[in-house]
Amino acid sequence: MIRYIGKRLLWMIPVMLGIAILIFSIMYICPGEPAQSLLGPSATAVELAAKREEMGLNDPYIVRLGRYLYDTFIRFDLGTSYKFGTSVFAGLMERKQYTLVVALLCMALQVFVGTPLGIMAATHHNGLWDRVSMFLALVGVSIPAFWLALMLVLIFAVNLGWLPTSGVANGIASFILPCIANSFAGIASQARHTRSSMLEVIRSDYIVTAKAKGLSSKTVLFKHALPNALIPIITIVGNGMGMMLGGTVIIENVFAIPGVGRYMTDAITARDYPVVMGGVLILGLIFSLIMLLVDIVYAFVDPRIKAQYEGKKKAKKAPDVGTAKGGA
Amino acid sequence: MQKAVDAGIRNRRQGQFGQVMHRLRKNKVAMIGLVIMILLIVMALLSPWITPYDYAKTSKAERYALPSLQHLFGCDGMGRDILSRIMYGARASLFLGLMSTLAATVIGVLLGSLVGYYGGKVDNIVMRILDIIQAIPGMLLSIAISAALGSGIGNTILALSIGGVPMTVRLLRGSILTVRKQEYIEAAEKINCSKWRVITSHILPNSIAPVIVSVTMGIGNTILQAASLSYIGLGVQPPTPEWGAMLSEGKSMITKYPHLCIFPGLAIMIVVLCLNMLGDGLRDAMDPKLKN
Amino acid sequence: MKKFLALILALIMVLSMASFASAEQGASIVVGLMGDPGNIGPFQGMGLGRIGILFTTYEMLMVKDGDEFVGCLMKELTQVDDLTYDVEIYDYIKDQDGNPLTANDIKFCFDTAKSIGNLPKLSAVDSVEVLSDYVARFHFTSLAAGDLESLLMECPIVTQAAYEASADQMATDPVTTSPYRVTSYQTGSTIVYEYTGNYWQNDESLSPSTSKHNVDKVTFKIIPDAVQMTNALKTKEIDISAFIDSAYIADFTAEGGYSVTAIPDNTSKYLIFNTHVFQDANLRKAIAYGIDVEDLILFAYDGVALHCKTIGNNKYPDYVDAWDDEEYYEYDADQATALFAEAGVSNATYRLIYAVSDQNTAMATAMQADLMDFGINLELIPYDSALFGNYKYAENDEWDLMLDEGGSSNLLTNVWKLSLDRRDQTYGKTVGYVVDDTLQSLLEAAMADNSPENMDAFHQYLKEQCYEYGLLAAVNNLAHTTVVKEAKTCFRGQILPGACEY
Amino acid sequence: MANKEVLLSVKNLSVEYTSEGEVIHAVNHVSFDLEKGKTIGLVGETGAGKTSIARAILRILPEPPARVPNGEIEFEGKDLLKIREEDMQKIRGKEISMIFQDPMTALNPIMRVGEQIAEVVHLHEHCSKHEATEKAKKMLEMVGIPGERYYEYPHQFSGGMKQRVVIAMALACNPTLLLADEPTTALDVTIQAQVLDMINDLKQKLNTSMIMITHDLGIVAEVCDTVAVIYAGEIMEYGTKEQIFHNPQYPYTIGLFGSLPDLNSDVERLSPIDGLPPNPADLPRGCAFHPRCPYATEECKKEHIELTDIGGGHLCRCCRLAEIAKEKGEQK
Repeated sequence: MIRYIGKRLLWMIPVMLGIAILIFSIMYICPGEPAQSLLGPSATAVELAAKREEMGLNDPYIVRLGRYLYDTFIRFDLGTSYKFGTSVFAGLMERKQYTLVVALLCMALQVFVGTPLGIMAATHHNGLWDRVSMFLALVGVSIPAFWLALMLVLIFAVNLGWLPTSGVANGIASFILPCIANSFAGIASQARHTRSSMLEVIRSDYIVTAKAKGLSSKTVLFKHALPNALIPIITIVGNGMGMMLGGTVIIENVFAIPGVGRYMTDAITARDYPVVMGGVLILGLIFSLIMLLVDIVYAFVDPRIKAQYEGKKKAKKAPDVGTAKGGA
Repeated sequence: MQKAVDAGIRNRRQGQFGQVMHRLRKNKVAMIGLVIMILLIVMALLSPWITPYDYAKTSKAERYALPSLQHLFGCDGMGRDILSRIMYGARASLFLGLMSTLAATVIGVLLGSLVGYYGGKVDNIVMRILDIIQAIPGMLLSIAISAALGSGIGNTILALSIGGVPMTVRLLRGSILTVRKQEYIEAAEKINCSKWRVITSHILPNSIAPVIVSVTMGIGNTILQAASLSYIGLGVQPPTPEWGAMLSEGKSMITKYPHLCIFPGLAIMIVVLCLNMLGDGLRDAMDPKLKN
Repeated sequence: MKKFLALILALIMVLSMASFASAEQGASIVVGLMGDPGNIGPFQGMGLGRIGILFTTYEMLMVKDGDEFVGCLMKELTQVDDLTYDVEIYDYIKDQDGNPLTANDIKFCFDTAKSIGNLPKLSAVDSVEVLSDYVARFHFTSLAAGDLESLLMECPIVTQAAYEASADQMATDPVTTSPYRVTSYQTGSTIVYEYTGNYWQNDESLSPSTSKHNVDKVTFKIIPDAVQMTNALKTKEIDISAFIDSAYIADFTAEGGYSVTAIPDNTSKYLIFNTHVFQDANLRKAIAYGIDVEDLILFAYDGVALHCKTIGNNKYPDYVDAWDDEEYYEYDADQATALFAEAGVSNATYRLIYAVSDQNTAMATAMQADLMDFGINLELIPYDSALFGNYKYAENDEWDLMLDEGGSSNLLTNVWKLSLDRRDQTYGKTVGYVVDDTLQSLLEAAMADNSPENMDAFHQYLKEQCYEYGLLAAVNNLAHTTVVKEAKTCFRGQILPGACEY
Repeated sequence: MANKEVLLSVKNLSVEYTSEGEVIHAVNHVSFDLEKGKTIGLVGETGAGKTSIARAILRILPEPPARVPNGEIEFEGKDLLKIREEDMQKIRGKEISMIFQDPMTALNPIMRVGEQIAEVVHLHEHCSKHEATEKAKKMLEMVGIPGERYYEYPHQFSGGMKQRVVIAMALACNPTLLLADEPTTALDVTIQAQVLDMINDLKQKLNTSMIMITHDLGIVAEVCDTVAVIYAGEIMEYGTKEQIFHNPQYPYTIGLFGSLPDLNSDVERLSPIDGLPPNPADLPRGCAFHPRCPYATEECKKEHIELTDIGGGHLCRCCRLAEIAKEKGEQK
């Protein structure tokens, strides 16, 4: 297993190189003027051209790619943001804690509310509870995040005044509404996936065997059924975490949370190349690490996958001899 | 006596796909979903003739008119009838939503089964490429596509579906990994079925379920994403109505005139609901153990 | 499950009560900002977020107070010749760390700003020479009307010692001569200023409104979402904001405790014709007559905007008031039909490109609806601002009509210059690809001396040729609670927290 | 036959499944008794309802589709259909345990084999985890699997090995009643013999009584004491092994034996029973076998026929026994 993880970590290098080259090429062919957003709307074309020259944006593709790769992978310098003037890495670090808080809270809500909902829906298949929770899940998925966010603000902040409307100044209170709004879709998809994979598992023979052993229905559910249904659920949670760490722009915009999502999106609209490229690289790294973690958890949960990771030689198939002493 | 026998024979003749369809037709909920979907598609196709008003006709008098008898869903900020815009908008939203979800699913399933079936080298290479693609923010990918390939429906669908592919592949790969080493798969291989047959008739039916769920859930935000594409030269240009665009237009008036957002939101929800009902039905039909 | 939910709700109640209890003490004000200033160092560009905090953070040599230009750090301005001026500053200016401000610092600021290049106007400053401790001589490359004041207002002034001492070029903690000092900077969220107590200028009469300090503490809260800005004002999390959506204005005037004032926005919107496509002036006029600006104002700004009579609004000193009662292509269906017939155009399709925003989309859609009556089909192509810049600043045939906007902080000629001055475009034509020597010479004359005659000459010629058609100027709605008696804003329409009465 | 004390008494048990609107009568009014230490064989074609009887006894029928409309299952003074779920859980795996037919899917694929055995021991024997592990290792040895393989996973075992694990699991808490649902069907003949020997040994050692469900008459001969022939969810003939093997009365039983290849008679073709088992959704009136019964007459089709004792506890549900005996007499 360690060998597998080692191999995967080595694979990170080509992945990071791939991301760097891909994102650079995208920003290269991507139309739009970083100079424009820097100098403001009342800049004239002549001034813009001078600024482009000064930012070295007119050099040929290969020169700029070489310079960029050298800066990033040799000197580990992601450059400074055109708009903010601060280094990209510092910009991301300043904003990461807000995105992290939202991401972790939402993932917790997704797992600890979504999964039980899914299990209950599966165990009462086609029962009332199944219909109700599945309808809620569908509503959760199709409601646009900003709509839910603004409705929550209207009720809890403006009318009831319990919670702040936006900003991050009020400690945990300012993260309650954003997390509920942001996690609604996550809970919905978690519940749906859990229900679907639990339904698959509940009808298999080893569940009948478990029941026949006299285990209580709770033990059968949580010790035998759920572990077998985990694989798709792990994929959803892993992927969700990866996305969340990239920040959720809509929630960060509506609740004025200075997170990574807004930082990146503003950078894309303003064509702030260093921030976009640096941010994508770091988020790409985090994403690949999470995907590696997901694969490891796969192996941890399901020995058959672990066997496939370790390749053919180690996991031997028992020869069908088994004669041994044969009976008493 | 005879009835059971005939059922048995007929089933055997239809083969696996026929049986799945046969069971699917029996599932009432799935059929309701299918019927509504067909109704929506028909409404979208006929919309130019059956919409009560011209979707682009603005009128100063009826700005933000609340839902009334003349305007069932009320009017938007430009005095245009929301009901007609939803009916006409269904063309763009449904087409874009369904086509890109379909494209993402087909590519995802193909790639996912290859990755799941072969494992080892293929698995590693494809998954790493997916890691790379998934690191790029969706908006940037769309801008790059619009810049490199130009605008047009084909590129819009490409931009919308690229986002969905990695997720489908990961889900499929996950569940194939558990099924891959099952005895019945090895048995199928031992009687040297073609690789394609092993994948389609043995591996996929037992591992497709999570993909169906994720795809049917994903259509909702695919439609929403289509709106953000119109700013970068892809997707539908104003004033052609499109549900996602209607929602973002109504966003600033959400507290004063909520009906601008409610009805497009409901429309999207109905589409997601139907697809999920169909998806559930399909998944149950694929699982022979499911008799009820 | 029910026990679990009850627990959560109780937790929320307790938490939120605690956090609201600690209200701020002392006279303080919370200002809502739409744009994120980002780097608040002295020599960054003029983005939306920065101009919101500019005068609270920095002081300039001169500043425009109301309608006239007054000195701030500058005590005396003496002209040496057409392109050389001597600027004398007060000899007792100290910044917040106590560093004295001398002519050297003035030279340092202008040289640094020019080298960073984010303040393009400064290219007109050739060099700055230090004559004595408190007198600096400015040599200019060219000085059109109004340029002198706008250049002396353009560059924020800090001491060289403080600038070099700062680790991040004052990106987050500027040391300036302003009465306010940044005490807390939370990226993208809140910036808090507090009055330092030892402002250098104690003679009230000499300090302009931008340097007043009537309040002890100013908190800028960045709220990018328009609806949330309204909500924040409703829950009194912010006391004042200049970015209230016109649709919600009614909510504030009706309820007691709020007052609203409309502030004309610098930028105005205008329609540019691609003269490769629209060679015939009649066709351009037909389209101008065919568009009803009242529709645009109603649909895009809920009826709250100024109908322009030229390219730019009527707030500028060099605006000729006579134009207000002149006819300027007001909506006239018959005239438009006649002109379309004359131009021999019955049903044609034109591509209208514009930078995407709710207002622009609404305006474009309204124009489309109006022109549809004349058989003209307008194809709307929205682009995000960076992409739009691509098509605006290059000679291409990707567009036929362009909805553009432009503004200037001081003079109407500067607004005209943006899209009509051939020298400013790399391809030597106006944005609408016009090559018209009369237009250019009239513009240069007006820029050199913006007397009413010159201005009117250019305006009438432009109106006659209809190369571009001024539409409307938006209005920012400033709303505030009773914490503020009377709100003051700078010439860019941004709130001056220090200058408000409390 | 010393202690004729009855361990299990099934009275008038019926089981129905509802699927797609149709009601399927899998088990119809089955009654039989089982003495302590004895083994009863339930014989019949697939789909005759044998498995449903066993699952009904252990009450592990999947509730929504399945339903037990009537019947009593007396076990050690309690009616298993009426007692509370908690009490039933104490019985499952301890008093009554079950061996399943398909070893491939009977084990939890992601749990170590030994742990799956230790789990039932730990649950019922109230001993420490360590003791349970030891007991599980001992059980593995008993079924011929080396103890070290405790920590391996099901996918590392062959079919036969898995079935041994299932058996070890079933016998871990030495149950008083063992329900074996075609334990050897999925195995090849050599392994089958070993498994049967093992079951017989354990029966002798632990004096376990058993219900052996099979369609393989060879197994019945080797293992069972009494035999019940099941057809269309009903017991058609019941008796001791000797009575059934030497003197089959019910035409279907005769047919079953007829379809057995008999080494010492040189019959080229087997004589299978023609036709297919009836559709449980609409069972034929009267004797369920009459559509396929060579001796069927109008009388068999009229009304339901009761089980009649034709001597020494040998029951049979046929109204034309005399005529059949006569015709059979002429053929010999």
